[in-house]
Order: sequence, then C-alpha cells, then structure tokens
Amino acid sequence: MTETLPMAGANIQVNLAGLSKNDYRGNPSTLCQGCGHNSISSQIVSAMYEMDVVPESVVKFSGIGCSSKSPTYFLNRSFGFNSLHGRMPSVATGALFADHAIKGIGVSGDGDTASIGMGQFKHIMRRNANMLYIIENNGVYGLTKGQFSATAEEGLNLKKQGTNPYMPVDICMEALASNATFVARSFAGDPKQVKELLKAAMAHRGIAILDIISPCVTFNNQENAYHSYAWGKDHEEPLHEISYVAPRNEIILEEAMKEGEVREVTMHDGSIVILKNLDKGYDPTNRFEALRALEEAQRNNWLLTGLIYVDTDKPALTDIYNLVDTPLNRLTEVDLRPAPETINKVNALMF
Amino acid sequence: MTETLPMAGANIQVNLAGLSKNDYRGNPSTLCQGCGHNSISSQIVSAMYEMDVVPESVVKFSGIGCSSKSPTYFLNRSFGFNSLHGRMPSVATGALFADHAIKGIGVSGDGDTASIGMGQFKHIMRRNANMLYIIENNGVYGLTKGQFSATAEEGLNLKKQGTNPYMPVDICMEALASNATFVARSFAGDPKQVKELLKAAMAHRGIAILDIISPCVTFNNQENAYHSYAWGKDHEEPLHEISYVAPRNEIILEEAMKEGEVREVTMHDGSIVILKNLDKGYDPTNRFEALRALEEAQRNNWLLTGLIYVDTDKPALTDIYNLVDTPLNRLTEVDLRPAPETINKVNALMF
Amino acid sequence: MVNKIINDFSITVGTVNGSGSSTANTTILRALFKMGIPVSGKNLFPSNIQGLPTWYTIRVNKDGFIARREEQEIVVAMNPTSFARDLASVRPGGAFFYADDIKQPITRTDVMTYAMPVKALVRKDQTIPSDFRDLVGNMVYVGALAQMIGIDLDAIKKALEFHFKGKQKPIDMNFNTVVAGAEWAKTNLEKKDPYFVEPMNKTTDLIMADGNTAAAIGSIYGGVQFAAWYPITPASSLAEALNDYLPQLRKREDGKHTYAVVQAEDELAAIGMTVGAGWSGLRAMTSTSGPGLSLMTEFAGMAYFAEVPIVVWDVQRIGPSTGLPTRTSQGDLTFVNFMGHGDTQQIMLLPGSADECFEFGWRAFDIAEHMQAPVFVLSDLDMGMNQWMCKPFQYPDRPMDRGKILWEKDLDELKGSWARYLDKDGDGIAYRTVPGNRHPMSSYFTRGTGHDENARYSEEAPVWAHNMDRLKRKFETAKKFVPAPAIYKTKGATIGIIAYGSTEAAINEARFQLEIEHGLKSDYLRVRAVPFTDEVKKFVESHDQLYVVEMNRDGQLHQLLTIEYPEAAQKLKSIALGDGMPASARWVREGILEAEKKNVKKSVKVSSPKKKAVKKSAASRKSAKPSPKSKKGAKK
Amino acid sequence: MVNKIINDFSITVGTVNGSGSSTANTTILRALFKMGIPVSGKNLFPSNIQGLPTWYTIRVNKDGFIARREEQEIVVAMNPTSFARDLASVRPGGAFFYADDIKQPITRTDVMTYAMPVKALVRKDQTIPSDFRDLVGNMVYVGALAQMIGIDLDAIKKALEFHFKGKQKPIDMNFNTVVAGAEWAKTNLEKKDPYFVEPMNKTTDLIMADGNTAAAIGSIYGGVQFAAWYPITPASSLAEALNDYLPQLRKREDGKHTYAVVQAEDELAAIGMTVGAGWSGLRAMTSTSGPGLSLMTEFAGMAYFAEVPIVVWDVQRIGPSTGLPTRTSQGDLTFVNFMGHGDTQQIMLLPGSADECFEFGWRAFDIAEHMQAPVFVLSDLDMGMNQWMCKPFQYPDRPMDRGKILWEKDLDELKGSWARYLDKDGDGIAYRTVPGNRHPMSSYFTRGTGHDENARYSEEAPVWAHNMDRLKRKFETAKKFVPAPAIYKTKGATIGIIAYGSTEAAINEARFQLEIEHGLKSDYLRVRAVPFTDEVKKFVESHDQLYVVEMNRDGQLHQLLTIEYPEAAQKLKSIALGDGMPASARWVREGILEAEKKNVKKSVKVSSPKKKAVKKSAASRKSAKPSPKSKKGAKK
Ligand SMILES: Cc1ncc(C[n+]2csc(CCOP(=O)(O)OP(=O)(O)O)c2C)c(N)n1
Ligand SMILES: Cc1ncc(C[n+]2csc(CCOP(=O)(O)OP(=O)(O)O)c2C)c(N)n1
Ligand code: SF4
Ligand code: SF4
Ligand SMILES: [Mg+2]
Ligand SMILES: [Mg+2]
Repeated sequence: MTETLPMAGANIQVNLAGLSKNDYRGNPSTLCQGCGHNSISSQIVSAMYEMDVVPESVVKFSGIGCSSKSPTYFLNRSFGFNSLHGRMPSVATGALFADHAIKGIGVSGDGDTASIGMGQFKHIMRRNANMLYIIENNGVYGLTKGQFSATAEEGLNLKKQGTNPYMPVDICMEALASNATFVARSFAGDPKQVKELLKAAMAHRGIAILDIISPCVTFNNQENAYHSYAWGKDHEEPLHEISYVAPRNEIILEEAMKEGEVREVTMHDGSIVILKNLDKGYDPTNRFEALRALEEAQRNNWLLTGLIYVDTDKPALTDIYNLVDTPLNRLTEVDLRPAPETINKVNALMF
Repeated sequence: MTETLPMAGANIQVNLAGLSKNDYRGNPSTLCQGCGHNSISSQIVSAMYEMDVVPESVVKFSGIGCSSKSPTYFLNRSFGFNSLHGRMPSVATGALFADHAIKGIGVSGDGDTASIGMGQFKHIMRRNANMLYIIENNGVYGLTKGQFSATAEEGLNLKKQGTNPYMPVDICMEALASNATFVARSFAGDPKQVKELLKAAMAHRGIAILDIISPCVTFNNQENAYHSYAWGKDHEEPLHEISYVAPRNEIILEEAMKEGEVREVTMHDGSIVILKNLDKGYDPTNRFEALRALEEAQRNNWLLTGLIYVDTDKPALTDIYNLVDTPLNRLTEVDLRPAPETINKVNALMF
Repeated sequence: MVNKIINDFSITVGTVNGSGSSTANTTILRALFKMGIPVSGKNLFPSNIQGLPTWYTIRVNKDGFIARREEQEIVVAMNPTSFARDLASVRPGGAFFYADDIKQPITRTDVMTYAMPVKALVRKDQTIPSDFRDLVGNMVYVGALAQMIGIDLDAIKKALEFHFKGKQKPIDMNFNTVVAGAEWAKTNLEKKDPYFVEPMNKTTDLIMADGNTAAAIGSIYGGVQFAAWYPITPASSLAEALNDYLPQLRKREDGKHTYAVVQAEDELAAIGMTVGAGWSGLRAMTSTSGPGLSLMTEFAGMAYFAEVPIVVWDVQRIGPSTGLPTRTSQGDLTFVNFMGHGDTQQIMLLPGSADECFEFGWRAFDIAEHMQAPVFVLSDLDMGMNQWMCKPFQYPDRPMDRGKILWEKDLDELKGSWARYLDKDGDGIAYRTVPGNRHPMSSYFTRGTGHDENARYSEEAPVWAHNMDRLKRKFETAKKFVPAPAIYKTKGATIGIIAYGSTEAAINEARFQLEIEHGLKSDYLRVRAVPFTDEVKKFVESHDQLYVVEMNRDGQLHQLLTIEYPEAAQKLKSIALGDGMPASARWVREGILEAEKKNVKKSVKVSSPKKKAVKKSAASRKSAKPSPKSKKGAKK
Repeated sequence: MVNKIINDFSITVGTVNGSGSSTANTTILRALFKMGIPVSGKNLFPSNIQGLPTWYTIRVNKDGFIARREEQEIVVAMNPTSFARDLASVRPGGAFFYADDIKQPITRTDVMTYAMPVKALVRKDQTIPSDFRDLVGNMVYVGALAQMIGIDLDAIKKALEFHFKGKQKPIDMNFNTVVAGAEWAKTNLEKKDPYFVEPMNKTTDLIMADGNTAAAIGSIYGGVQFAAWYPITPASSLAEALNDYLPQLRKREDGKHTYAVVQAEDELAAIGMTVGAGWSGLRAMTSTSGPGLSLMTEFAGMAYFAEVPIVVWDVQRIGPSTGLPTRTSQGDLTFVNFMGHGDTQQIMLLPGSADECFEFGWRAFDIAEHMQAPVFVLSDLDMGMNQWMCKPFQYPDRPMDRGKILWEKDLDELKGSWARYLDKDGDGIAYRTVPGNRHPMSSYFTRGTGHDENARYSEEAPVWAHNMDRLKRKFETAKKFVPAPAIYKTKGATIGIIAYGSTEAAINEARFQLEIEHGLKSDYLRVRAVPFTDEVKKFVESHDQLYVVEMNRDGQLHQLLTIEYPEAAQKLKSIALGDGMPASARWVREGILEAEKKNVKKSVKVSSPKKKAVKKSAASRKSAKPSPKSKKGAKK
C-alpha cells in the first residue's frame, strides 16, 4: 500500500474490510439522468460495502450497451473487462479460472444477453460459473437509440419503432430451463429489494441470474410499456421480501411452507438469506413451483419479483475442475513445465 | 414436364399428387448402418408421400453434422440448402420469405441446434417461422467423432470422452420457454409415432419443433446412455398416440380432458390430428401442463414422447408481414422499382 | 473594422448531447444552403445518449470546398463542460458566442465575444411551455448568429417549415425565438468580427442528403425485397431509412407489402437471413459496421463460395474492435477483400458521395445478381450520417439485371437439362434456379462444401480446383460490371493521386491548394470498386509518381494496389492516417508535400514522417497529446 | 524377372471407412520405420464416419524423400466400391493385391495381381471371435505384403506390441493372422513384381509423430493452463491430445490440476474463454480450422487491440466455407494476416514439421505473452493428422518468458504508479497486471474501445492515433522475437524458392530433381513466421529470381511478400495450387520449370500455365475431370 491510495482517512467510517464507501465507487456515470441502470450501480456499491467485500477479490465483466457501461460506475478498485456485444459469458468463464477465490460480477443488458448473447447466456448457466450475472432489462437497445430488444413484449408499440411482432424472451424462464442455480428478478425502482437480492446473489456460489427491470427513461418509458416505471409500479407483485444477515450457523430449508412463515436459505459461504413468504407457501428451492409461478405470471402479465429459485448443492464450474489451491495465474515454470527427463519418455511414445 | 423425369410409370402406384414413393426419395445414405437418422429420413419419405405433398412446394434446410446431411437422403425433387453449423434457422427464415406457399423442412442435430446453434434456435421460435424443425438428437457430435453435445446428460460417461460435467439442454423445455407453437418429441426407434408426428407438424402453420431421440450407433450407444436404443426401450413412456386423418371439418378442442378420451386438434390447413389420451387428462394446448409434464419427466429421467404442446392461433412469420399474394421472388421490376416521376418528390425531400 | 470575410469560414456549435440542438444546427445549415452558399455540416458526437459534450461544425465556402477544416472562425458555446475548450478553439480574430448563464472566465482577448441571454429570452416568451424551453432555447443562437453574420430570416423560416413538415405550432414557436434572438442581437451586440455570409447561386440543382438515407432510397429503387439488420452505429440509420421510405415509395392499392425488413437478433443471423433470401431469389441486403462485419465473416465466405447474391453495406467506423463507434474511418478494405478463410475474393463498391450512395444502392443489386456473388458497399460514418451537398438522385438509367436465372418455361425449353455450376458461357457465371420454381427438374442442393457442376458433393481434387478456377474467372468478369473510377485530370500534372470514398472533398481542395500555392499539378483517380477496372491500370501505368491517400493506418488501398500491380509497386506511395476524423485538405496537402520532399520509397507510409503528420493533425485538432498519468489519476 | 527395385516405391491400401484398417496400415508403417527405412504415411479419408472409400498411402524412399507421390507401385484393394479405381491406379509393372471375395474383373494385364483369401484365412483361426473377424482380417494383407516385399516379421511384432501397449491377447490375435497371411502367401503366391524392402539405418534418432499430437505436447511443455475448443476436423485431435497427455505430464501428488480444458459450445465461446483466460494471466490457447476461425474474427480483432496474449492453432483444411473438411490447404494466410475489421496486423507462426509443431507449441506462449498479442499458429491437415518422420522433440532451450507483468511487490516498488498502455521501454510493449493481483493500485479497465495510456475511454483523435502507432511499433518489435526462417543454400544457385509449412518434403525433392535432371540449382527459404524477419528481406534482396510455392489458389504468401517488399515485387513469382492434396515434388518441379520457360512476370500465378498445372496434377490424381451431367444424372 502507498499513500497515493484512495483509502479511508482517519475519521471516515469504514467497514470490516477497513474501507469507506468511497472505495467502492466508480467514475461518474455517463448514462442518462434517471436511467434505471444508475440506481442499480449505486445499490451494487452499497451492497459490496455492507458485505465488506474486498474490491480486489471481485472482477467486473460486461458486454456492450448502456447497461454494459455500468461497471465503470462502481468498484473502481476491481479489475474490469468491457468485452464484446453478447460475449460477456465466455470471457468471464475463461477469466474466472485464473483465481478461484475471485467472484465475478457481470452486468449485461437485455439485448446483450437475450438477443445477440442468447447462446452464451444459456451455456454459462449450464456450466454454473461462479458469478453474479445481472441483466439490466429495459426491453430496448438503449445505446443504439431504442430499437426493440428480444425482451420487448409482443405488440408493444414505440413511436419510432412501430409494433414489436415477436414473442418476448423471459430471462427467468430461460434461466430455469437452463438449470441456473440462482434465479431472481427485481425492479430498479425498488432499491431495497435490489440490494437484498444482490447480497443473496453474491453469497451464492455458482451462477446467480438477476433480472432487473431497469426502465430506459429515454427510449422505453410510455405508460403501457412493461419495462417502464409506470408499468412496474402498478403491476409489480412482490413475491417475498429478503433481508440479509451476516454469516451464522447454517439452517437447511424443510419442505412445505406455510402462509406468512419466515424461511431461511443457507448459502455456500454459510451466510443466510431470510425469506418472508408473502404468498401461497412459495418454496424457492422447488423448481416446479418456480416454473408454475413464472408461467402464471406470464399469463397474467405480472411482474414477479424476488428470489424465484435457488439450488445450493451444485458445484460451481471451477470446483468441478479440481484445481490446485494456488490461483492458477500464480503458478510458475516449476509447476507448469514438465521436468527435463520426461522428454525422453515422450519421444519414446512417438512411433 | 419432360420425359427425362423420374416420374411414376403407368402401373406404379401413385398418390393424389400423382407421384410414386420413389419421387420422394433422396440419394443413398452415407451415414452409418443403423444410424437413427436413417430411419427418420425414411419416415419423412413415407409421411410426405402419404400426405400427397408436392416436392417442389417444400424446401429442405440443414446445418452441419451427420444429421444435417440427411436432407440429401430424402425429397430429391425439393430445393435444399445445407447451410453452416448452427445457422440453419437464419437461412431458413430468410429463404421462406421468397414464396409464402412454401413449407420449410429443417433437419438439424443436437450440436447444431443446442450447442453452436442455441441462439438462432431460440430466435426462430420467437418469430414462428413456418417450418418443420427436426432435431435428430443423439447427445453427441457424430460427424466429429463423438464428443459430448449440449444435450448429453450430466455425468454421462463415454469411453473416449470421459464424464460430461455440464447440465443437459432439454430441447422441448427450451421450445416451450421460447413460446414455440408446436412442440413434440419422439424416438427414432418408434417409426410409427415419428411418422404421425411428422404429419402433424407438416400440417401445422408456424414453427413445429420435433425433438427426435436418434441414437448414434457409433459413438453413443452404451446401455446407460439416454440417447441409446437400449435406454429408450426401457424408459420410454409414450404420452399419447396420434393417427392422422385427411382434411375434414374442423373441430375445436374444449377444456379439460378425461381418461382415455379421444381428442382432436385442428391444424391451420383444416386437417386434423387425433389425440388418444393415455395418461392423466393431458391437454397439449395447455402450456402450463406441458411445463409440468416436462419438469416431471426431467425429475424422473423419463423419455416423454408425443405432442407436448400446440398453439394453432399464432400467425406464422410471413403472415405477420402482410405480403402480396404473388410469391415475392416472382415480382418484377414493375412491382419493385418506384415509377420515374417519384424521383423528383424524393429529391424534394433531400434538404 | 477589418475588411469583411464573406462566405469562407467555419462555425462550430458546442452543446450537450441530447439537448436537441440538432434542429437548430440543421436549420442554420439549410438556411445557408437556401441562400445558395456551398455548405457542409458535420456532427462530432460521443458514443453516449445524453449529457456528454457534442459539436456540430458548419463549413461555409464560396468556392465549394466543403471538407472538414481544422480552423473554427465562429464558435457557439452552449455547454459549460466544454466552454473553456470551445473558447480555446476559436481562431484568433474569430467570434465567440455563448449563453450568458454559463459563468466562466473569458480568458482570451484575441477573439470577439458575444454573450447571449438565452434563458432570459426564452422565459420572456409566455407561449413556450416550460418543458420546451431548453429545446427552443437553441433557436436563440440561431437568431443571434443570423443577425450577426447575415443569414436570411426567410431562409430560416423555410428551413423550419420543411423541418416541421408545415406544422404551424412548432414552426412559430421556434421561428419567434429565432426572431427574438436576432432582434436582441441587433439592439445589443456590436459586430466586431469580419465574418459574413451573402447570398449566392451555387446550390441550385443540388440537394442535401446523408449517405445512409441515400443508400436506403437507392436500394428501394433497386427493388430491395428483403433486408435483415441488427442495430449498430453508424449503420442503423440506413435500415431505419428503409423502414421510413419503403411504405411511401412501394405503396400499393391493396396495402400489401412487396418487401420485408427484419430486425435480426445479431449480425450472424442478419447475414444468414440475407443469404437465405438472396439464395431464394429476393433482392436481399444487410447493413452493418465493423464489429457486425467481423461476425459476418463465415457467411461472407459461404456466399462467395456457394455463389449467393447479397448486398452488404458496411458503414465504416474506426476499429479495430469496438473502437470508436462515433468516429469515421476507411479501415475495412483489406479485411473485406480477404473476408473468409480459404481463397476468397470479395467484390467491393466504394461510393464517394451521397448521390453515389443512392446510385450504388440500386446498382449493387444488379451486380450481385449478375455475378451471383456477395457485393460489399463500403461507406463510412462521415458520408453516411452527415449532411452532404450533392447532385440530385438520378433515376436508374437501365432496367434491372436479374442475372442468369431459369424459371419453369426456361427449363421446359432446356428439357430440364441444366447444371447449376456449369460455365456454359465461359464467363465463370453459371445459371441458377430458385425455390418456388415448380418445374420438377428445377431443384438443386446448395452447400458450402465442395461440389461438382451438378451441385453434387465431391471430394475429387480436380473437381475442387476446377470450381475454384471458375470462381477466379468469374471475379475477372466482374471487372466489366463494377463501376469504373472517377478520373480528374489537370494539364501538365506531374503526380497522380489515388483515393476513394468520402475523402473526395478534402482531396479536391488539397489539389487546388497544391497547384495554387505550390505549383504542384495532379491528376486524381477515385477508385469506385474492387476488382480494379482497366482504367485504374492505365492510370497507374501512365503516372511516374502516385500517392494513395486514405483514412486508415496501414494504407490498405495501397496494399491492394501493390498486390494487383507489382510492376508499379515502387511508384505507389501511401499517405495514410486513421484517427477517426474526416479527412482535411491540410493533411492531404502536407502528406503529399512531405512525400515529395523526401522521395524515398514508402517512406511516407511506415514511420516518422507519417507520425509527424499524425501529431500535426493532432495538434490541429486542438487537444494535447496525452501524457502518462499515474494510476491514481486513472481512479479520479 | 526384372531387377529388383529396393526401398523406393509407394503402397496404397484402399479400404472401407470405419473398417478399422488404420491399425493394419500404421503397423506396416511402423514396421518399415523400425527396419530403418525412410517412410511416410498419408490417410486420404472422406468426410464421413462409416462406409465410404478411404485410402492410406505409404511412401518408402531410401533417399528420405517422403512427400506425396502421384504414382502407386503397390495397391491393396479391400473395398469392392473402389476396386476398379484402385486397379486402374497401379503403375504399369506394379503389384495389385486384393481380397478374393471381391468378385470383379481384372481388366489389366500390365500389373501383377495377387488374390488373398482374407475371409477364409480368418475363419480358419478359431481363436478369433466372429465379431472381430473383419477387423483382424486386415492383418491378412499385412502378412501377405510382408511376405511379398520382405517386411521383417519381428518389426511387425514390435509395431503390434507398441500399438496394443503390450496387451498379449490382441497382439497374438493380430500377429497370428499376419503370420497366417505371410505363410499362405509364401506357399501360394509367386513374386512377379520388382518391389522389395531391405533394412537400412536411416531412421535411427528419428521419431514418428503427427503435428497435432506434437503441438499438444509442445503446448504442455509451454505450460498451457487453459484450453477452450470446439470440435472440428482436422483440429479436434489437437485438443484431444491435450486431454490425453496433460494428466500424465502434469501429474501431481495431490492429484489436483494446474490446467483446465473446456469444450465450449462453439468457436466464438472458445476464443472468448481463451481471451478471458489470457487476459487474467493464464497461458491460454484454442485450436480450430477454417469455419471456426472465421467465427473467431471479432475476438481476434479485440485481442489484437486490447493486447491480450492468446495462442490460436489453425489446422488448415481447404476452404472457402465448409469446403472439404478432410483435405489439406495453406489457404488461411491472408485472411489471418488481416483478421478483424479496422487496421489489424496479426502475428503468425508457420511450423514446417511435426517437431516444429512441438517447438512452436511452447514458443507460441512465450511470444504471445512477451508481445501481449494473439499468436496464430498455422498448421494444416496433412501435417496435423498424418504420421511424419521427424527429429525427436527437444526440451525447451530457454526459460518461460512471461512478458512484462506486474505483481504486488512490483507495484509496491513503483508506489502503485504505472499505466497499462504506456510505452515505457519504447518497444511498443506496455506493462500489464492481471486479476487476482490484490494490490489496491493493480486494477485497470480493459476494453475494445479507444483508450488512453491509463486505459481510460477516450474519443480524442490524437489519443487514438497515438495508441495505434504504438501497436504498429509493437508489431515491428515482434520481428525480433518470432522464429527466423529456415534457409537451405546450394552453391551456384540461380533461383530462390520461398515456401512455408508442410510443403518442405515436396520442395526438397523437387530441388533435388531440378538440380539432377535439369541442372537448375536453387536456394530455399522456409518462412516460419509473420512478420517477416530480416533474414527474409536479405534472401529476397540477394536473389534475382524468386518462386513462392504454396498450396492455395491465390498465392497468399506471394501477396504478403509483395506488400512487404514492393521493391522486389517484380522478381517474386507465384507457384500456387490449391486442390486439397498434399504438395508433390512433381507440381513444384513443373511449376518452376514452366515459370522458368516463359519468364513473363506473374504469368505463372494467374492463368493458363497454372490451370494446366492443375489439370496435370489432376490427371496424375487418377480421376477424370468432371464433365457436365444432366440434372437427371444429378438425381440418380
Ligand atoms: C457485434 C455488435 N453489434 C452491434 C453493436 C451495437 N450495439 C451496441 S449496444 C447495442 C445494444 C445494447 O442493448 P442492451 O444490451 O439492451 O443494453 P442497453 O443499452 O439497453 O442498456 C448494440 C446493438 C455492437 N457494439 N456490436
Ligand atoms: C463453425 C463450425 N464448427 C465446427 C464444425 C465441425 N462440425 C461438423 S459437424 C459438428 C457437430 C455435429 O453434431 P450434431 O449437430 O449433433 O450432428 P450429429 O453429427 O451428431 O448428427 C461439428 C462440430 C463446423 N463444421 N463448423
Ligand atoms: S438510453 Fe436508456 S438505457 Fe441508455 S442510458 Fe439513457 S436511459 Fe439508460
Ligand atoms: S457417427 Fe453416429 S450420428 Fe453419425 S452417421 Fe454414424 S451413427 Fe449416425
Ligand atoms: Mg436494453
Ligand atoms: Mg448429435
């Protein structure tokens, strides 16, 4: 450490990592005023600060888009890779092998993930890479000025774009179909829930899909539009509240849930997510329930939010590969180059 | 017509299209003996013959793979486009705009569709292009000698490949998530059902996804493997039988179904698919039921076959575009080039 | 007061992105155009939707030189963030207009400054709804500027009427503000700078258009039937213009459509759909830019090999990679030339003006269908998105060329005997059929794999080589069908200049300056297509000293010319600069002069001289070269 | 009987794909190798899994010339489908062995024919399970051949022992059949052809390897840590060899892994993962062929621009498009050189033998990490999948070069002050950090967009140009680190030959023939990397007549050399043929002789002479040129 650091001064409040909230901020946003993406960035800052995350143990990823610019607006002290449009998953998958102690935080858009990125999105879920994957979902391509994305509702009418003729992609339904181990949805207009879900997702080991409806104030904000504030406010149907408690002893979820019951899901790091069940005994560990709830929401055009599904048992990608304890990218020639004597054995095999 | 044609001779049996079964055949297969793909090709020949399809009104598409070679083995009199690996959907989508009277028949593989082709597969379903989309699903990349594809079960062990560490893609679940309007699954070892489903799919206007488990005798045929004959035979649980009846008066499906009831779904062309319900009042027009059935099958590792879901109300892609009656590719300069006088109006706008 | 300088200066307006200043700026541009004065307008905007600084530069030039110029005689500052930079950018003796609510020090004494009470004036006008004030506020500088340099208010009115399609309310609201601004300026400002405009007659029979709109309309006159695209700057407005103009220009009684425009999920799908449509007989196109183009590589190679006619518009932005989405370039030439693994030769068209974008819009389809090959049209951001003075669009001078295509009756005549890849006519171009043809002998199987003349799969070496040689022969044939270069001669010219695309304006101005100020006369050939036609060969042969001028780092056209004309390799010299800015006469002139000085071969291209050129133009772009900063700096 | 011809002929075995003849063929190959006779084995197989004809050719040559040869002196026919073709392919005076259950007419009298009772002999041996009969049946022709040309049975036994890793049961089962075949031949066949083998000592200190295995093992000695791939012929066996050898060569006590090999969902993901891993400090690679390479274009451009070290193996097959997946080529050179939109210069390594595949396997990582750039290694199907005699693999002669990378302690020393894209050392290579570095000043933001020296986004023109010029400077620096060419001189040489990759054997043989039979002496330079090093420049300068020989249609290396050395453009002549077959001495020789005859510039490259060459080699490939067939034909 050197004095040139933007570290917390004497009488600034710091967290258990010894850092001030400032140490979690990024550059000033260059997004539109009132863009849903901005409030998400600030919730990321708060969540990381409150979770005492060490910025250097996190790596930021994104694709291309307004949403994908966000990583510049938080965690300046973390490495970041603003990759190619729709290709964040593959870059993150490779990068996370370098140091299995690192957690990935990816921010993508609905175009970046559900249009051009559909293939890689589906396959990173199959592999259960250890990262928090946020989709800032506004139903349009913001950065290219408002064309429909793959999550725009069928029949949605935008001034410049006309009517969207195709069926929308439901990010959470896709995540379930691909056996993602953590599937949640929130709404940028509900910062409290966003933050809670961010914390839960960070504590999950494996892929955590967080679909956040994030209105594009500039190009997709008419009253009738699914991704607009207006829409969200009326139709939002909170599924269950979540409040985060720092690591304690594990508690395993039992079967059925009763009305109003409080339920805890234990994460791999031992930390706990407390679920307050609002409706019909919803059990987020029941994949079938999740499909039902989403299907029902789709039929009724509801905006279902909350922790929809979680499976804490599947090993994360790098765990499957049984890697050495030292981060791979700190291994040296001694570990990596076979000994000189081996070359003769090899040549003996060449016949 | 000229005498050089491979047309039916005097005393050869012909169908209503005046063609003999030979007119529906293709070149000799160059696939392995006993490859599931071959039996599918012959069922396609039979189905087309029995449906009196005019070969010239069908266009064949495929990607790359053993399965994607199949279009050379049926319907020699139809145009065919053996496109790029994973890109059949986009090529078909564009080609089908040329003549809306044409039906597309696509043959792809699980690698071609669920690995490299996942993105285009998902998006052609959103658009409801008017084609029969067959996935010859064997869980491996046959043509490149047996590596795991994205539909290989997690933990599957193949001699040369080791153990598959990733979650499998369920083609039918993906189709439902993407709001495909016809979703069915069969097993190449059950030619009768394959043929019936082929007919039903041909009669459907819009995208018809037909996931056919088609064992790769060469690379994926151990007893324990999901895609092998052995496995299919034990675990197969037929959902309902289908038998095809030539066009009659439409009958619309009512709500609930009772045990053993016979139920008919009317296709856009007026032809009818008769469903014989085998189990628990299954209703293929109920998307929620479909999700449930698939989820249940996944949990129990069942091979669920039959017509899983159908929606006859959604317009096919080319219908949405309100095209002229003449096939677009027969329009001439008169229709396509604005009149000379218009150019001045245009120039007047350039200021 | 110094003597007037009339119709020869540049105006730059600095505003905040998303503040709606474009209406104001195009209004000024149009008014000047209406006054008969040659003008050009260039938008220098950030890759951002709202909030960052953006600039619009209008060049006024009585001699018709409308290329970008480094100097700014008049600067209007509406954005506090860029105020200092804007002030610094005014040429000594120039004029600096600014909104008086920006409270920042005026640090220069060598420029005339005019403060404008923008907010005050707008608030005065009760008829303007409060949420419209910022928008309409821009009209204040239009008025002040009009008053101070002499823009005709009628011309402005006409511009507004056109802009608002005759809708009275917005026209009045804006025009009143213009007038208010003008009147306020008249009574409160004293003209101290020498810059004035006066009416001329140099724009009669000319139009104003951007290349993307021109390309879209040209494609419509070319009978486009299918377009698949995926949004990307700076190409999006081309596809969007198709959506705007197709309904008008292809309207029918029955209200049905003779075309389909599909927004694909990405560029792989966009070109895939286009290949499918082109294969099945539709006039099919897609439009994209750098990153999207790279994704189209596999299909580009297949279209070449399977001989599928498609048109691909590449509106170039500067790369590699995502690069600068809102900066221009001519950097995709060598990439497209070799696009696709294996031996590939792609046909390229290189439009040099908005009206040529229109012309190539329809011609590209004729060439693609005649050659049964993909045709890449390389435009760029500057040509595609900025407003250009140009000749009116000319109605196509020839009927559509649908190429060698066989329908039912043709096959009947042939008794159904034909072969898809047989070179019947010796020009390398075979006959094709398309799906929907109901003749029982019409069908064939299309593939990206090796095939014989009957489209059957074949692994035989001679069959492969035979087919590839035919494709090469076909590429030779293309030389007869692609547009010939534009050639401009000067009596007694000692050098030849070869260039292409949007650099035309800068090169013409540079040639004029070189002749007048340096007595260096030049001939000029503007390449309009690859493969190069015989005219290019002759031009190369007939000059001893050739400068290839282009907006990229590596001298890409120079590389292609070297490959094509090895015997001339030594006299071909590269003047190449790629920094995202439209070409200016200055760097063309300086590049050539430096090269003329040290007549060492290729010296210009690779090293120091060129880098100097970069720095110079850099400097001239009024922004310091970046100096190493500490990481800490990076974090602030 | 005619005089013996010893150790100088070719054997071709025609079988059915999937019938398991490869064991038999490699057994023959290994036995001959064990006998000390120079050999090569080439598999000519279809893009199919089972049922189509496939051929295996073994060349025996006492002088060590092991390139493909058009003539077949001995042919073994095991496949009814290709029987006639196989019979026709025997050189007059040659020998024709065939399974006697193939009942087809022997139409030639100018070859010696030997019928073998394959099925009968196998059925006789009760110890062979019925379902193994077809497989083991192949050993009958091994035995017969051994007996008739004199292959040492001990050598065959050793080959089988190696093949079956000492497992006695299969060894015996197969060897007994070999013996049975040999004995039957001894008693029943009369030797009438002149072809024999005799032991030599020319293979001592040599090994037998295929390029893909060599590349994989080389990569392991280079410390590969991450490999992502997607299956594609002919590259799959490279990644699969990583899976085979990594567990052995990088075994650890704790059984944990120091590497990860990921089978990606496609090539976009494969290179994306590789870029992620390379960026984060792992030695990362991917391997593919044509179609996959095209899909990697966008990431290739980004890796160049964002300066991410990765290694990409391109095992070339013939394209464009899907082309012929099982035929070889050198057709990706120009594509890779310009790979990616915008100004891009890619580093390429061009191995010329299996042991060089091993060497470049580890060197590629050193170069990639030193240059902080993607490195493309262009091998091909012939080198990658066929068995080659070569020098033993040499243990790396230098420690790993991890390049300019800063860890915590380095940053402490620097007091955290550094800049990612600052050219501190003037070689164009800046310093980098990687994720996982816990120093609070270690991080930076990587992007494919324009950036300043601190990795901050910038749209400033001079910042862009400054960075691009540094990248060009960096590419110049690469010339000092890439492998120098291999140069072979001949006293009194009048011409220079330039080539690369797997054509080496054919070129050496052709040079020998040209000197002996035509008195034409040549120097030979084998390019091993792009950018070209000074040695290439000197070689070009020091020869007046240069022939660039390569296996593609357009003369791609010739094009790159022309761009690099315009002053030499006129003396560079292209000898190019791409038809999917490995180079043979004949077409190299004939190409050069024809070019020598008509010393018109470039005449060889473009037109008729070259086409003639094609036809000739075509003819020599014993398959008629295809003639137009009616569509009807197509349908049968
Ligand atoms: C290959 C490629 N194609 C197209 C683009 C242009 N582009 C940039 S952002 C974007 C869409 C972004 O939409 P989304 O992911 O929803 O992000 P948002 O801006 O809406 O937050 C597109 C199409 C690109 N950069 N790269
Ligand atoms: C872009 C690209 N990558 C890889 C390949 C090589 N390849 C050919 S077929 C195939 C897999 C086919 O698997 P699947 O679709 O399941 O068909 P199957 O052979 O199993 O029937 C692959 C990877 C290719 N042709 N193109
Ligand atoms: S355009 Fe939309 S998505 Fe982009 S920054 Fe503005 S509000 Fe956000
Ligand atoms: S390899 Fe498998 S998929 Fe391919 S043809 Fe043979 S059996 Fe069928
Ligand atoms: Mg979006
Ligand atoms: Mg498969």
